[in-house]
Amino acid sequence: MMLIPTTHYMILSAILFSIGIAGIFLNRRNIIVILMSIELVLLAVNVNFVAFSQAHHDLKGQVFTLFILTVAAAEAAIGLAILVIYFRARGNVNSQAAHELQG
Amino acid sequence: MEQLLQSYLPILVFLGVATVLAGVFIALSLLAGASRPDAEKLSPYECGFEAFSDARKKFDVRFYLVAILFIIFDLEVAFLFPWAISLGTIGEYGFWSMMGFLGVLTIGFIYEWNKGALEWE
Amino acid sequence: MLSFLPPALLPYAPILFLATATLLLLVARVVVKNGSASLPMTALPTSLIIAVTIALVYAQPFVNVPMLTADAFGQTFTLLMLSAALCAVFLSVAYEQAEPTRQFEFYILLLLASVGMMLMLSATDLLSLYIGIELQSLSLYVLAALRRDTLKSTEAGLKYFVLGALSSGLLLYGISLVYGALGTTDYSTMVIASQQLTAPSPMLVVGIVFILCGIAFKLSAAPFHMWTPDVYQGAPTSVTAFFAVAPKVAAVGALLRLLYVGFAENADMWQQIMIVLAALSMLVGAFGALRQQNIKRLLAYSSIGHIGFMLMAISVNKDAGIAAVLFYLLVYAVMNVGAFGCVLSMRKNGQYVDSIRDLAGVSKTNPLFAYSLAIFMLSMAGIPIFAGFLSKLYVFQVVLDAKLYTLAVIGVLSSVVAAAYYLRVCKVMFFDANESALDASPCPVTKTIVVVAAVANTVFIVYPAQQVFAFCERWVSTLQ
Amino acid sequence: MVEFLFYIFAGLMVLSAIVVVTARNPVHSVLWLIVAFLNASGVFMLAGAEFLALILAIVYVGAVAVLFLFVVMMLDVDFEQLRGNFKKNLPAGVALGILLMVELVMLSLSWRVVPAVTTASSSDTGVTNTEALGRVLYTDYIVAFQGAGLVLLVAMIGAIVLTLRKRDGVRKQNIGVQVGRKISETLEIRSVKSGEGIS
Repeated sequence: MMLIPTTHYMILSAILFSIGIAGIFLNRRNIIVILMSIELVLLAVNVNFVAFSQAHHDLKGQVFTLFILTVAAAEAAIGLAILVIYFRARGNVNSQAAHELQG
Repeated sequence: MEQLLQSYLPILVFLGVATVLAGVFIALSLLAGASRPDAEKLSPYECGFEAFSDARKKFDVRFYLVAILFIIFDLEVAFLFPWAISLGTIGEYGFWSMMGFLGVLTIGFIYEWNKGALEWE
Repeated sequence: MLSFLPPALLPYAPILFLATATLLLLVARVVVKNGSASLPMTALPTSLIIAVTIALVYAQPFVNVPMLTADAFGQTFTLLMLSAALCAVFLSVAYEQAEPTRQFEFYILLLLASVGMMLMLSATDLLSLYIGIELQSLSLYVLAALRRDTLKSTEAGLKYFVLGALSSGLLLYGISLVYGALGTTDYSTMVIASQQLTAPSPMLVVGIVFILCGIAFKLSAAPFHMWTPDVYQGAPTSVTAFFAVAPKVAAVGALLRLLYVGFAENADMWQQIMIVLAALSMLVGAFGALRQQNIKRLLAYSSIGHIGFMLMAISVNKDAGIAAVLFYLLVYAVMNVGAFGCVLSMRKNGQYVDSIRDLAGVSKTNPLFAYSLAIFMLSMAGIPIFAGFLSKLYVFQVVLDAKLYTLAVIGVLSSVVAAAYYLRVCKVMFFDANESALDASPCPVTKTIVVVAAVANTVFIVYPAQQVFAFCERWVSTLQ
Repeated sequence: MVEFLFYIFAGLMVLSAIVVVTARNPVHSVLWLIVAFLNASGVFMLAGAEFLALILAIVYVGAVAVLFLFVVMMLDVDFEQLRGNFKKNLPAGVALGILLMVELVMLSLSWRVVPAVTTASSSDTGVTNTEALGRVLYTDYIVAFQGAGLVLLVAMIGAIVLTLRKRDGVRKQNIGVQVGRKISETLEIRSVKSGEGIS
């Protein structure tokens, strides 16, 4: 059973990355979906790292992915904390309405 | 590589069977059952009354804080797994590096406890 | 001098000390429950910790370690960044007395952000660079949203978070492509791998582009600057004072080491991008603030402009460029700390005001404040007798040596246009009719910082300029 | 066989990612996000990163997706109003996505293994993936490891500073005091003469 060539993983990661970036630009209004699209972008990055770690036969990619998981989870926690207090101060979660700081 | 995948094959089979079974049950009930929906039948049943309020209640932010702290300590545990297995080879140096990591998070725990984040008014 | 430390810990001495001291301060402040303790009680130990760290960094021998390095280049930037953080702590004491928030976590997060920045500045591996950037950014997201009840602060925090998370996504995608192309993320091995590259690898180019986009965001360089004005205005002023200087120093230092050591071999790939970033930043910095009414947004656009000048010096890709950037950064730090000292003393009957109209005719009522702010504005504009002029002069000298004429023309044009809004502030202060006086600046610390910065800006041209520039050149030669 | 599995996981992952981005109701997008994460752990397994696949399942699906669900349930938001101009910028978004995808996919096709930059640890030395990771993680990457510890600490402090609200004047039950009370503190025996009450 031969291994899966790295290009397959890279194509998968490229597709996921573009979906994530497009997702951020698609629903600029709904911040929760923006945070989920950022998680998708990080997932695409993790797929890339694991694929290259297999290609180069070294663990550096997998170690990097483990740290990306940690930091991304901490980032999601803080992002949602800020979202909750923004919602409490604002009344709803739509980023188009965030025009308090303008001019 | 293959040995690794062989050992995980049962899980895959289990997942496959589970999803297939679930799919079959849903499909059967959709196809066989008679379904003539109308507004009255679809509305949530609240002992005959009109539905008083939206089903989604806003719940307290403290549930949310507990979920965040769960993530952080979940990640801490995730770092403990490889450490526990490889302690033999990484020896003293690895031991003290994990003690440093645990120290940082214990200080976070002390902070959290004294700030009252764990209490439930 | 630090011989008492076990040799294994020696290279990490400053970062280790700063981290452990912050943790002890955190435990002390939370366990010792004296509700009445006002904030300066935390500001004092914080500034003490930063001062000791500065001493440690100064005394540290230069040594290399797998993921970090301690060399003269990193040491200079770390000293500059830590002193900027120290000034931010002093400035925040005045802010705290005026609007007490009882949140001592401000200082803890500020210290943890400094640990992240020290990690960034001494990282010689993309992994430790990434962890440093994330540690610094997470603390800054929380600091921006610290005033959780006011809508402006939460909105600033949210905008900064969303764009920051997106930019670290881009940075990571770049790092993964570079790792794929070269097989390693350590700077020195990357140089060897890129020498061995037979055919030019498009993946490496795209990877470098994405990494530069990620770091350009942290620097608030042009195409990624949208968050800067909103966050500068929304975040509490003491946080903005910290935002304006320390993270910029760290990001410029990390970018310099990444480009001049990590991607030394593939300069042709990143030089074009840096030129575009520099030109865009300078133009946005110049034209963005022409009709600006809010002093903090004006300072935000001016910092984008200054970053443009620094990127211009970096894109030259010669050692003289680094010396010019280091000198520019030094002057930028002094100007901005002074400017934010003035913004922090702009109070009218107990309320903080930040619109330029409030400065009308201030020269008659608070002359000291008016003259020092005028000095900072003129120095930022680059008017000859002030330090700002010298830093721009050195940058232009380096750029012209490297024959980047179009960039130099854009630079001159943008600094002329930028001078317009700097001079408008001076005009409002000196020639407009005066409605209401500003309160006298309550806190002596802010006053001293502002005066020292103003004096430094003016006297700079007379004596130390040559020595400081020579000093920069000597330090820079050690960047291996 | 492995190839077939990869296509299933990758296909499901891309499909669920598309639904996450275009779902009408955020609760649906969270659930599809969980499906995407599970398939991602399948893909990681095929790439040999066994420990990471399981950690992804535990940490991401177990905690992060739950946190998203909490937030989506907590902020009771009317979703129609939120998707106001979704249709308006749909073509632009899709065009951007496809352009980025085509460019990156072409890029991936041009990938060749770089002349081997030999690095010390290689993954298949007969030791399990987790053990191999453990050997490297705590000693060679100690700087990043402690940095990750500090990142978690900042996340904890940030979450508490931002969301904790203290309602003062709330009487809390102190189990220690309740259990520690002696009978003399609670019971008071008074002799009462007949006909008189207790003052």
